[in-house]
Amino acid sequence: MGLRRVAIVGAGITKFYRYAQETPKELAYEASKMALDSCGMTLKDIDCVVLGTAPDAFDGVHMNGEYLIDGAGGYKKPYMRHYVGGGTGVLSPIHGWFHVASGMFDTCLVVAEEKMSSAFPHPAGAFLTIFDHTTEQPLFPTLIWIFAIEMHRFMHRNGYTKEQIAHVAVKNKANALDHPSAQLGAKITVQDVLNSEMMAYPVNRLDISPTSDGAAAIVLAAEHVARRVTEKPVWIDGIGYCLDTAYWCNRDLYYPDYVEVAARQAYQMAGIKEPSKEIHVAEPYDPFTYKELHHMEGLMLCRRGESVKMLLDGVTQRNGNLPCCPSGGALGVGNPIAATGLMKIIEIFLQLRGEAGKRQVPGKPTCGLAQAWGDLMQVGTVVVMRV
Amino acid sequence: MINQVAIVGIGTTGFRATTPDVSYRELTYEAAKKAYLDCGISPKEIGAFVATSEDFLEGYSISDEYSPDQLGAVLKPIYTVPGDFIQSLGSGVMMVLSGLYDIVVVQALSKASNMLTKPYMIEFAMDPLYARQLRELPDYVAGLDMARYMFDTGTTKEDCAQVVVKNRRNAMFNPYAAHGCDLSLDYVMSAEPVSYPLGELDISQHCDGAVVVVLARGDVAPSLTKKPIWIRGISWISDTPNLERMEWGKANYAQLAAKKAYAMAGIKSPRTEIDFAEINDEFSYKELMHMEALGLCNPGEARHLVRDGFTEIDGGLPVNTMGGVMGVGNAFEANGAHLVLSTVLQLRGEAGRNQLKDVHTGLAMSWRGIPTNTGAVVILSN
Amino acid sequence: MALVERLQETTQVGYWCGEIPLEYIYTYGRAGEAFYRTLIEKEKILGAYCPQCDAVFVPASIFCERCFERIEGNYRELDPVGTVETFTVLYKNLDGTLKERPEVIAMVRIKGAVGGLLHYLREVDPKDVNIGMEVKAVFKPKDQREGGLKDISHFKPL
Amino acid sequence: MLDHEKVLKTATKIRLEDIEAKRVLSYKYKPNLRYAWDNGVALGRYLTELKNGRIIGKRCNSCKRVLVPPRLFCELCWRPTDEWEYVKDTGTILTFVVSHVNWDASRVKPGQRYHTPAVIELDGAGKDQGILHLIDEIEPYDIKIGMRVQAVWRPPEERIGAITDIKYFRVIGG
Repeated sequence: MGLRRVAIVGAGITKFYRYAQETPKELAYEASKMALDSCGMTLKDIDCVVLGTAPDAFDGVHMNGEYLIDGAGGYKKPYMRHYVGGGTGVLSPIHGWFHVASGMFDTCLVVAEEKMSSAFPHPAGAFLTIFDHTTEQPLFPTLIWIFAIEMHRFMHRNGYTKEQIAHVAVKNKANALDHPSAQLGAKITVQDVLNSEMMAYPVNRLDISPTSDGAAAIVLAAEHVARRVTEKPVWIDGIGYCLDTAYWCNRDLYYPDYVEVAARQAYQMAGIKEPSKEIHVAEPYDPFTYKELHHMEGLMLCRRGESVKMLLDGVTQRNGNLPCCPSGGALGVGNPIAATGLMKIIEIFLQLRGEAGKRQVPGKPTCGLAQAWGDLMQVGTVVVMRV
Repeated sequence: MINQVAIVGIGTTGFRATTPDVSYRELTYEAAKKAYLDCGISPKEIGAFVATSEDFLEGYSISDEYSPDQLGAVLKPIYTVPGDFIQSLGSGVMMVLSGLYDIVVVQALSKASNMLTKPYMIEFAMDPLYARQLRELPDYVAGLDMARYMFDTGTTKEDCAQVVVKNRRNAMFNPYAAHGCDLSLDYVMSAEPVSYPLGELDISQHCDGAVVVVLARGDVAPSLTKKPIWIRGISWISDTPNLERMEWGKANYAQLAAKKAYAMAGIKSPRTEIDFAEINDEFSYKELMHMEALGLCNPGEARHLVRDGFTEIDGGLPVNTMGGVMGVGNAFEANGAHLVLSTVLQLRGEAGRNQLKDVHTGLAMSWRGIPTNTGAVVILSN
Repeated sequence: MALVERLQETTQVGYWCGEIPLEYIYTYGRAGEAFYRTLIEKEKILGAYCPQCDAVFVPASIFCERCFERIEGNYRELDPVGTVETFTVLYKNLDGTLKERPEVIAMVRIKGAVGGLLHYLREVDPKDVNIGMEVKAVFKPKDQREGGLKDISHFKPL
Repeated sequence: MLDHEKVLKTATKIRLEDIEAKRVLSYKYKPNLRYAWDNGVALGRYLTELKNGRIIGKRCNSCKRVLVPPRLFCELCWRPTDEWEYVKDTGTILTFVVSHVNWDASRVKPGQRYHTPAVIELDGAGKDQGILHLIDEIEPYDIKIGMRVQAVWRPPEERIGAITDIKYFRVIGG
């Protein structure tokens, strides 16, 4: 198609905490500065900035994108925010890709930030107002409800059990022990998950990612700049994103069409025909345990109804044939919504460069994928990267 | 940028102070339907969509959820830009330029009448560490800015009032405008003070409405419309978000954005090459400040131009010919949308009684309102 | 028309009321914490010096927004005096009601710094306020300070 | 390569108690965010009919669904919808939850019933065409996917034209 090639050339990330003292601006700065330093760039080298942050209700600032301008390096620059709920983190490099691929800019700083701990009585309260204000909010729904609703349908249609799904938490929290940003890395067992507090059947406490404060950032560059600033550019070869209808009760929730549609766009652009073979390492979005499996099926990394088998066979372990969430994922590293998606992009960036340290998957992967999901179970965002 | 991206279709519900008969979904649906009809396309032919919204204006968290249905964008590429419509338009332009899509749709909506606590919402945008803690009506930020602008340029309250008179009169013959009114200068001048020098009528009133724009790649555009409106330059810039450190009385965001947009459009002398401008006049003085920042006149000159009638429809540099934000109404993030709409109507020759003669290049410019220092500029040609 | 059906009578018009029921507790971050601790304990205004831009920025920040260099710790304690960069006379409250007495709000640029604070200007007739006027901060009594902008009661002419 | 030491320095871990004890300074703020959203044509009729004790949808003759809540356009076919049509107040549980938490993440108090929201496919609406509502009059953990349910309405004088005019759905079989 003759598209301009765009590479990720640098990355930065903060530590994730339940409560961080830093302001949203400071978190955004720490990640942005680290990303620039990592590729020897300064703000002068950056042509434009894009920012991803999910609802304003977390940071607690109306027009949060405006508030974050200075922290994200947007001072006197073309600066634009975008969002698609929980899918925002992986949308961020996509929006950045458009900036550079359009030819309007050669470099783009991509920043994602979320400080959830400012919101009271609990950050989860912000999710009440994601539902339709007239037909759903009067029932006082919570985010956990919709996850539990989707998980239950997913289990019901596929015949999966809670024990099987709990293995995702065991794997990801263990992986997170090796991630410097991680909030919840731990050695746990399936029994720990099943014995943890029941939140909303079928969801237990350890099926859920935590609320977190954190930020992440990457630097994108057009090919001629990328080759100059790094020996190991990681190319964005495929992007895909879409939203399903907001009438979420009018769909069968057992299968994420929205992920499949987004994945097909990305695969087509990247020329991928057999994703399960051509993708060497993946970071599907795992805010809840079942979500990793749900998304693997949507990403066509396995056939429908076979994700649990892959998990139990160890295929998605770091040393398996198709490692999933080697970072530790949202379940282990933490889940500052938009920053989580970008954390996953960064993990693939590091894996493909062979710089993931203790988390490095074997076999010199050359093609990886990150994906996020959001809103009322309706968003799919997918990025395929190669070295 | 020549013949690369064009506006091939535009649809609007028009703007009114309230719209109690339709939901926000129905409002956007109507604008989308008209936009698609305008260029004879169906949603199937659209490659991607950009919606525009801010959570607390809509009353939702992650309000992007509610963007696809009304646009025919279910399971299609769509995301939301929480910014001004002209920023979303920029996002759409980049999508087309990237080569990934031939046709991209950009939407913005206002249901300002549904927001019952607007001053509190604007206060909520201020830095919680500093200025927000005063707990005062946020209009004082415009009062501070206006006072400094007047101090620096010698502009008077009367000059600013003349902007209000002009724009609200222009809106009277814009069927899409909510706040057309024939006011006398004295009437505007004698309005109650809100935050001196800012008076009640120096502040635009709100409105509801939706605009949907269809963009197409240059080679596709002629097959979709007889009147493509070409995007020749587009830029958006954010200056410091810190009120404590901003340059008061200046619109640096507009100046920098215009500079980039002119460069893209190959415009060297904006005064002669721009035929007319539809620019943010959310507060009366902002029109004057923005004219100067955009290089349409010298600093301190705008007040003379408005007093001399130079910015009237029949003047040498018509500004806000369809009423601007003052006359059409303050639609928050959709302000850029109705300013672009007005520009497109003029360039297509569809501006009715307000039609300018022999115009080829227009400029639309938006500002994101208090407490921001963000603005966007787009230059359009027929 | 786009909509196949429309409301035909005023009595059919309806709306649904709701709110976003959240509260917030904002921490001040590393620089904000230092800024307000200095304000409470020393009655000084904390700025941060950026060597690259050769300027002291107020309020203090851990980074320079202009060049993005880290300036955390390069703090300067400045006297709480400055000049009126611009001012306004505010007649209305946040809830739209009229103030009993109009309130002057000024942008006070702190002496020797880029930036300053937005605050009340009192102990002066609004008619006598002018841009460029020198002012100083009046602090609340120490035992009433909570760590916020209103630990400064107001500014007054020097 | 991420430098572990550098990452650790990016953020400072605190606890809520640090804020409460004022070891860490903070600012408390309650925003005032109130709205009156216009119902418009489709939702307005839906609420009016709920007040009458009926559930109304709008049919799309292209995809053959009856859309509940009704809309003037079908979001999938992207065309104007066709006839108004009442659907039954009985249906089938597509999926459900037994929630031990409230909307603000506080826990349901001992002795109180867990929340049991469900997606209910209404009879007459079409396959997978559900609405969100609550199930009651059954032990939470006895609920099963596929159970048949019926709306329990508030008495006419208590109805206000809201989704809560249906108190909940009760199990009637399956």
